[in-house]
Amino acid sequence: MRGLHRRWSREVLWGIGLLSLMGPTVWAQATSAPTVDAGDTAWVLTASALVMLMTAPGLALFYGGLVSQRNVLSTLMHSFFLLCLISVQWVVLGYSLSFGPDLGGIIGRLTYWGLKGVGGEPNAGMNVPHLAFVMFQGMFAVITVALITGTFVERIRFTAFVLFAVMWATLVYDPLAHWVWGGGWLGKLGALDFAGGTVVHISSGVSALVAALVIGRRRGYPEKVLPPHNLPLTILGAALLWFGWFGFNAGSALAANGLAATAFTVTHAAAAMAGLMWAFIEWKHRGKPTVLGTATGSVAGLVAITPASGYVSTLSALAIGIGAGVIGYWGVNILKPRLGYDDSLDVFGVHGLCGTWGALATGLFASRAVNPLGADGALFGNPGQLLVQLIGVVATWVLAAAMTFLILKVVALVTPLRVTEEEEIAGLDLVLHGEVAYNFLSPGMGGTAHVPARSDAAVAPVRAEEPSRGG
Amino acid sequence: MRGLHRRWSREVLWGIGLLSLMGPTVWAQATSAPTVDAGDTAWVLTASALVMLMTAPGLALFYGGLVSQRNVLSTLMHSFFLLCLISVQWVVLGYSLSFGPDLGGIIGRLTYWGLKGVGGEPNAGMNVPHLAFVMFQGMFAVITVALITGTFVERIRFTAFVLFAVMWATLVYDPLAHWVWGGGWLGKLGALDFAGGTVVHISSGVSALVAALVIGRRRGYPEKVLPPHNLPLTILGAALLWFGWFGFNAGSALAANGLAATAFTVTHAAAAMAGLMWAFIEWKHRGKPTVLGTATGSVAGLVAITPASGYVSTLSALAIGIGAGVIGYWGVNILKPRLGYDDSLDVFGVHGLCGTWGALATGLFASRAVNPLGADGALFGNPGQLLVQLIGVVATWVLAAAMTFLILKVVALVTPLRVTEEEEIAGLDLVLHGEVAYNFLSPGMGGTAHVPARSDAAVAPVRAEEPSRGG
Amino acid sequence: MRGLHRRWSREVLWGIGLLSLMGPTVWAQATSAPTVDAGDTAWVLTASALVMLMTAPGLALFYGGLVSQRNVLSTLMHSFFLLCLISVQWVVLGYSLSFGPDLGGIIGRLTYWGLKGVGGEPNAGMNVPHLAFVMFQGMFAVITVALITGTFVERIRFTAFVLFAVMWATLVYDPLAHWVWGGGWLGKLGALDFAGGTVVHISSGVSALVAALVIGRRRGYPEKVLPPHNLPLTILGAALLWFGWFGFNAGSALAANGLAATAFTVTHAAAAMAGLMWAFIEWKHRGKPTVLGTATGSVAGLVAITPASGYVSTLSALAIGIGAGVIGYWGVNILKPRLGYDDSLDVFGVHGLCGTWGALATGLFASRAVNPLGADGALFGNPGQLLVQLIGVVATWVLAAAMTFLILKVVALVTPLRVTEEEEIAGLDLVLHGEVAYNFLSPGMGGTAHVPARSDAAVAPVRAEEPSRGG
Amino acid sequence: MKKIESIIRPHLLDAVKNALQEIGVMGMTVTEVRGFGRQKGHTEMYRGSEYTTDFLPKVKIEIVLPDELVEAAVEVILRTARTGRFGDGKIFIFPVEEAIRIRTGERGESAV
Amino acid sequence: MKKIESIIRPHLLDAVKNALQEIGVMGMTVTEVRGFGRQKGHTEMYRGSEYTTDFLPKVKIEIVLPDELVEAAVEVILRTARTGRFGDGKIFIFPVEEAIRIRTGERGESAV
Amino acid sequence: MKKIESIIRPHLLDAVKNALQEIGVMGMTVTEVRGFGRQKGHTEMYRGSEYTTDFLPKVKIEIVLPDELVEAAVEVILRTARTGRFGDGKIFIFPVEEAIRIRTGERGESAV
Ligand SMILES: Nc1ncnc2c1ncn2[C@@H]1O[C@H](COP(=O)(O)OP(=O)(O)O)[C@@H](O)[C@H]1O
Ligand SMILES: Nc1ncnc2c1ncn2[C@@H]1O[C@H](COP(=O)(O)OP(=O)(O)O)[C@@H](O)[C@H]1O
Ligand SMILES: Nc1ncnc2c1ncn2[C@@H]1O[C@H](COP(=O)(O)OP(=O)(O)O)[C@@H](O)[C@H]1O
Repeated sequence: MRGLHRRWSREVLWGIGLLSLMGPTVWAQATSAPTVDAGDTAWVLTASALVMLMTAPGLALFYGGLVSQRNVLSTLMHSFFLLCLISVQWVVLGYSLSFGPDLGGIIGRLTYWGLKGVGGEPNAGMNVPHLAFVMFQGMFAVITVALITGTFVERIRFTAFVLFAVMWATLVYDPLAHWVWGGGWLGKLGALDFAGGTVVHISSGVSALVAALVIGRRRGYPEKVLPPHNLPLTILGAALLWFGWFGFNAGSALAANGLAATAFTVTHAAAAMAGLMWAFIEWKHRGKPTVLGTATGSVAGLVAITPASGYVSTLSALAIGIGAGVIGYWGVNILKPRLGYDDSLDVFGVHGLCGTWGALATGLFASRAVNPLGADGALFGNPGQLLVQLIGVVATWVLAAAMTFLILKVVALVTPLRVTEEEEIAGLDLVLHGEVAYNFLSPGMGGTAHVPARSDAAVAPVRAEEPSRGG
Repeated sequence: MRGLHRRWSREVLWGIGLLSLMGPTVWAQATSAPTVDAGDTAWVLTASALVMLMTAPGLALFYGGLVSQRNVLSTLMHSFFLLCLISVQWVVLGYSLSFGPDLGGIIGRLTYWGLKGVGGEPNAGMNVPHLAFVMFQGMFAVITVALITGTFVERIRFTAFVLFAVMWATLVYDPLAHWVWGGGWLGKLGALDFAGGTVVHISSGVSALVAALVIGRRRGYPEKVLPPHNLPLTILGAALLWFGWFGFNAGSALAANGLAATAFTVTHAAAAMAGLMWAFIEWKHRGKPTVLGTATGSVAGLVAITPASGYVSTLSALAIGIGAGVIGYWGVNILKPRLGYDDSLDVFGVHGLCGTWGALATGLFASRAVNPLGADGALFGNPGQLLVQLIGVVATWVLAAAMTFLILKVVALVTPLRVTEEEEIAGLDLVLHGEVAYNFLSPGMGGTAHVPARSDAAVAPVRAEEPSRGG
Repeated sequence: MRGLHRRWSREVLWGIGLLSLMGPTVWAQATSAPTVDAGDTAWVLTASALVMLMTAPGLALFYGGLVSQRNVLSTLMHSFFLLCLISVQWVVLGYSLSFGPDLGGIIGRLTYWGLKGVGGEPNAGMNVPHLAFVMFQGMFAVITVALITGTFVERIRFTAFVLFAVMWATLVYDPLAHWVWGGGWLGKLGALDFAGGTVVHISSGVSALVAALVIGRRRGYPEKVLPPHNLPLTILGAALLWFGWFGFNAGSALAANGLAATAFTVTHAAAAMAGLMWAFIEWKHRGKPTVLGTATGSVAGLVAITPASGYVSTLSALAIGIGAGVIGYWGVNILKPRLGYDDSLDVFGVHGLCGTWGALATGLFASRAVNPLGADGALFGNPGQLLVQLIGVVATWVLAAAMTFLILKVVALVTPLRVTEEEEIAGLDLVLHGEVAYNFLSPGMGGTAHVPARSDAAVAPVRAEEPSRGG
Repeated sequence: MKKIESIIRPHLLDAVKNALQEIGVMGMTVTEVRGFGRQKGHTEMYRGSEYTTDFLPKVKIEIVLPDELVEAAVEVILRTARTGRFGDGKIFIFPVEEAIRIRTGERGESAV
Repeated sequence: MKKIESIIRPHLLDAVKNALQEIGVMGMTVTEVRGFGRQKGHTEMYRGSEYTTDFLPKVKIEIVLPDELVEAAVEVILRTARTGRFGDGKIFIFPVEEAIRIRTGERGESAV
Repeated sequence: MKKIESIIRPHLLDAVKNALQEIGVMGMTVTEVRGFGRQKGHTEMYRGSEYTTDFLPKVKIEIVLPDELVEAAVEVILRTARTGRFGDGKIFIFPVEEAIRIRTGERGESAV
């Protein structure tokens, strides 16, 4: 396995480089036979938990607050169920496909299926246990699939969603992670993606666009869709995303060192700047700064800084944040209405476009002065890096778009993708899950409980609100 | 104190064992005179904060969303107030009872009352400050008591609750923690409980069952109880529980090492698998997978893996998760309705039964290949371990059931356990706390504020909604 | 820069002192040329993320739940927008003003503007990267400004708020942080403020009082203001504040060591004790313990222990918590109604008064037995420390009060501070941000969406609910 | 045809509905309302403030029904909604000029 | 003057309102209600419990209008609120004795 | 007996209620409603979308009272609920056939 984790070993080398400047007292982290360092492990475990938090409750609430009241549970279910589903896929299969021994630069071998032989020993080239690396990476797989769900909320059938998710994780995420981070061809090419601009954000954002086109608009879109039902939930979700993103980006140093602190700082700066930017554009353009706009802007900034977070300075991060605010606002407020697709929660505008901006911006702003083992970008005298970044972007767009299209077509052969119009009116919570999110009514108006006796356990399928009984 | 913390010293030894395989460069963690290691300390402090988060807001919201609107604050109050109450009990008394110098294998001496003489120096046999250990353990005490409250929400009087909580913490939790982890007889017997399957989950779950029987059903149960009033809060709570559980289980390694990474991984795998399992059973059995079911399933998985989390492989964790999904579903959906007790939020079904399953499963799936200082389970050639686990389970059931019964009977002598039927209709929030959770009404319908002048500070007790004035 | 960070270097020395007691095996942390320690860095990064979480979602929700439904978004916006705004101010300017090379004991030089030359290398006298220190401190700046907003919710105009925030951060927070922690005169005087009793809590609390007086009461206060609209959000926020406060106080050790564990413990103990205390006072004084009271009490305890958290024992922390419960309760329930100012969410009562209590209590309870490099307080034979603390308190009160008054007067010259009475009735969410927090209505009653075509992008300013059209 | 509007205690709605159903009332419309009357309101406490509200949660039932069912329905409500304490609520009876079922366009008594 | 009260399906409110506006109805008042009738309720599942509710979300429209507009309004509602399935709702017509506009004090038909 | 239904601005409810109480109105029932009329609605913005709503929050007061109190009550409402701007609302008066107090079974004017 040695030599596969090109990106990670870079950072280790960087550590050694720095350490050698500091004299011999700090040799502990730089031994060639890697050992588990408690500090690095503490940080990577913490970061893994933080990235888990991003999916649920972070993203779940960010999305859940934006849909209408009758679909909030089905939206939360997307994220929560994926946390279960993709985590199992990951430990059984996904990790090995992504980070198993390389097979032609394309995919990993199944050596590690079921995490066989993966334990507490240090991972190759790192000072953290192999399993800590597995978990950290697994949380990325989970959230990437979850991000896509924002595009098809309020209409997708649950069966179709489950099939899509498993196939997408296996056929898009795992290969892509291998290409960039697992020893595959993109990483070998020198494409910089510190924490997942291509692997996570472009892939999910572009797939979301394709899914929006294949699955189609919500009934009544755009004139008759309902406004967000609970913005405080959305703001809570956005803040948790920001919080978790420190794990996402600074955790990607895979060590608790200066690089992690750099990534932490530029992440925070870009998020803050992009949030401000979005709010100010709204203020000028439409008369008022909105809370949702500010939160959306900060997420756009977090997306854009992700690939760059280990390679750029704070001032560059501010510039990247400004770009993210402008590009995200344009994508969500101008481009989407003009083209008319119903990417319901703006996955493409925020993750696809700003992820692309971030990947290219890495080719502009990267600097060896920040990270000696990264590369210089175009603004620091190395325009070639921008080209490499462009190749990475294009490859990701193509893979994500083509495979998402294919997967959805295959799923559609097995099961319908959408609920019926009547079900859409009744709401997915009741129709698909038999649950209602809020019961704020007076007692007596909210239904009568009965606990099913044993015999009627195999109960008739629940009726939706709208359909009447026959006859 | 040396030698008392049997379980902890095992892990330290394990560290030494592994380290010796890795050559002399990693001696730092293995010195016999323990020192504070910054990495381990960072992890244990983080884990302590995570476990705190499990109680409030985690469990508070998980429970709070499930009750009816008029009781949500009283339910939140249970968790939040316990965070205050048991924390004070812990630093004053509880820690010493649990982890003070052993008295006959039964209880700790009061040497450490008020944390006298407990400071920043390393705890015996560990690389973390004594106070870090105190805090980590204290958060366990808090959440264990808080777990029980799910059984008697919507009807218990606050005074009774407070008395019960203090007595239970002192007479059940502290001794039990001592038996298993503090140098008591169960630990000496070789019972494996990595992070609290017996101490936390069986004890709270069994106590909840007894409390449900002693306190009795809610008025109108099961036909007329109200449905959950706010499921998004519950899902948020469940996700925070999962997040915090990384601290609970992986923190129980008390170090940031390979063992912590193992515990982290199996925790995540079991939770994910059990959530999936519960959803699929529902899907088959009742026609739809629910969000609440998926969340409940993942909590069941977290419970079951808790005692095993330092001793089993990832594949075993998946098996434990499957078992937790099946057993939890059966307990909540089949057993409870059949027996008819009103364990309102399923503390027994989720924590009691799945905790028992986890404790026994540890005796099946434990493997020295995972943790050389644990033990092999029945499936790895050592059926005796299963017997030891069974003894631990039985002892915990007996202690928890008998003491809970006794404590409640004693409390009932002093003060009524339940509110009146009229108060139950009006809701505990208003009756016990004089507060209303939500004010979504138009201005003017929500009451008129007046700030009490000094003289009427000793205001007449607040009237409940339902009771009319006399005459 | 060496020598400026008086407080931090103290802790480092303390580490050395302790370590020397423990023999030569632990020399790694004690080298005089500081190096980045992974464990310390893991903890400081984690702590930085935790403090970020305190502002949003923590404080945002704590405050947001307490206002009326029509103002919840504007209240969330205060915190979320400040997270963006002050973070940018901090990296561009604020850090350098606070911690740049000292200029006469008053302010830092602009050496570090835009974080030029600040990177992953260890910060002077510490084992963590300079940027980690920058981020940790930056989160303090953010939350301090955010705390103030509780005083003027439901009536302040957004433009005035933005101007006030930038000026206050620059003219109050940054100098004060410099005085106490950045090498300024107060730190040199020997004033103890471990984690921000003066810098954060007194400064925000006193400024809130002044702002309440300058901006004036809400329309109808006190008789006609609306009750809190969503207490579960507030409890969630309070719990997140508590959680994040572990980062705030224990992170202020800037290392993962015994001192951090001490700070963690006393923080927890004081919060728990103060929450209990507040609840019991309510119970006696008004007949019922409230959830909001318990939560408010625990925040009061967290405030009070903040300056003392690195210097006192657990028993002292309990005493400080008792004091915080009493003083906070008195400030909020007795003093405020009597004086009649509308500090809407009790920033002065909770942060101003309890912060003052904490700063003075540090002068009482501090003990070298706890932290050999702190000081002894009056109760440990050194009454002089109380005097020094008093000087710190008075200086902070004067700076905060005078500058807040001035800043508000200047802002008022540029733009009105308050919305009109009609806008106050309609609610700030709709009037200032064009958003509505909750849409729980039936479909059809919640409005019709239309996506603005390009030409009407420059839409007419949104009308408020109440005003009718002309004619 | 008449319309009965009855204000009752929320937790008795279920019992009232079931009893009405038994005497042949086939439909009704229910609204959450707040009532002000002889029944005393309650007091809430939030930090230093006390809020007293005179508006208490009630449920309003509206039933349009043939004249001959009116007295029976009134009886049923009086029986099932009564606790004997202040705040039990009211029954009001109004004239109805026409009733139409939207689904079929039927008019008059057959529409309800 | 008459008052029309109509119970309809919530998602059709917008269509009904627009159509009414076209025939000159200038104002109305809308309330969220729960309806019980021939339309079957639904079942919810929470862990081991099932909840069946007979009260379904409906919207009640109230319009006070001059006698001569009544039939036209009824027509419009019948047309726009009908799906043909159980649960489409009702139209009830009531006599009105007086209508007053608060802003101006105007009385009678000019007030609505 | 008559029933007064009045649609008013929510924030004036308290003032109206207090004034009514002074002239001897002993009870009333209040409902949250949405009103459509001459008063213009507002616009909300969520990312790229704008939502305009014509339904504005109002409060409906229902009072059943003896004939002789009607004019006084109307006067009070006109006085306390008026701002002079569009959207102040309406007062409608309806005939009542019977009123019954559930607690006692009393009928007629003594029941209200
Ligand atoms: N005059 C009235 N007009 C309309 N509703 C009324 C009137 N009086 C009472 N109500 C309604 O009836 C409810 C109960 O009345 P209340 O006077 O409290 O007790 P009781 O039913 O015992 O007379 C009130 O909460 C209110 O909703
Ligand atoms: N007698 C009645 N009085 C008042 N409202 C009624 C009555 N009958 C039905 N409704 C209202 O009309 C709605 C629709 O009635 P329902 O019987 O379900 O179907 P349909 O409209 O097809 O007859 C009910 O949900 C209820 O709100
Ligand atoms: N014809 C009507 N029938 C029932 N309610 C009406 C009618 N016209 C107006 N309303 C109610 O009165 C409220 C105020 O009416 P509006 O026309 O906006 O202003 P104004 O009261 O100044 O005439 C509306 O929001 C609506 O609730």
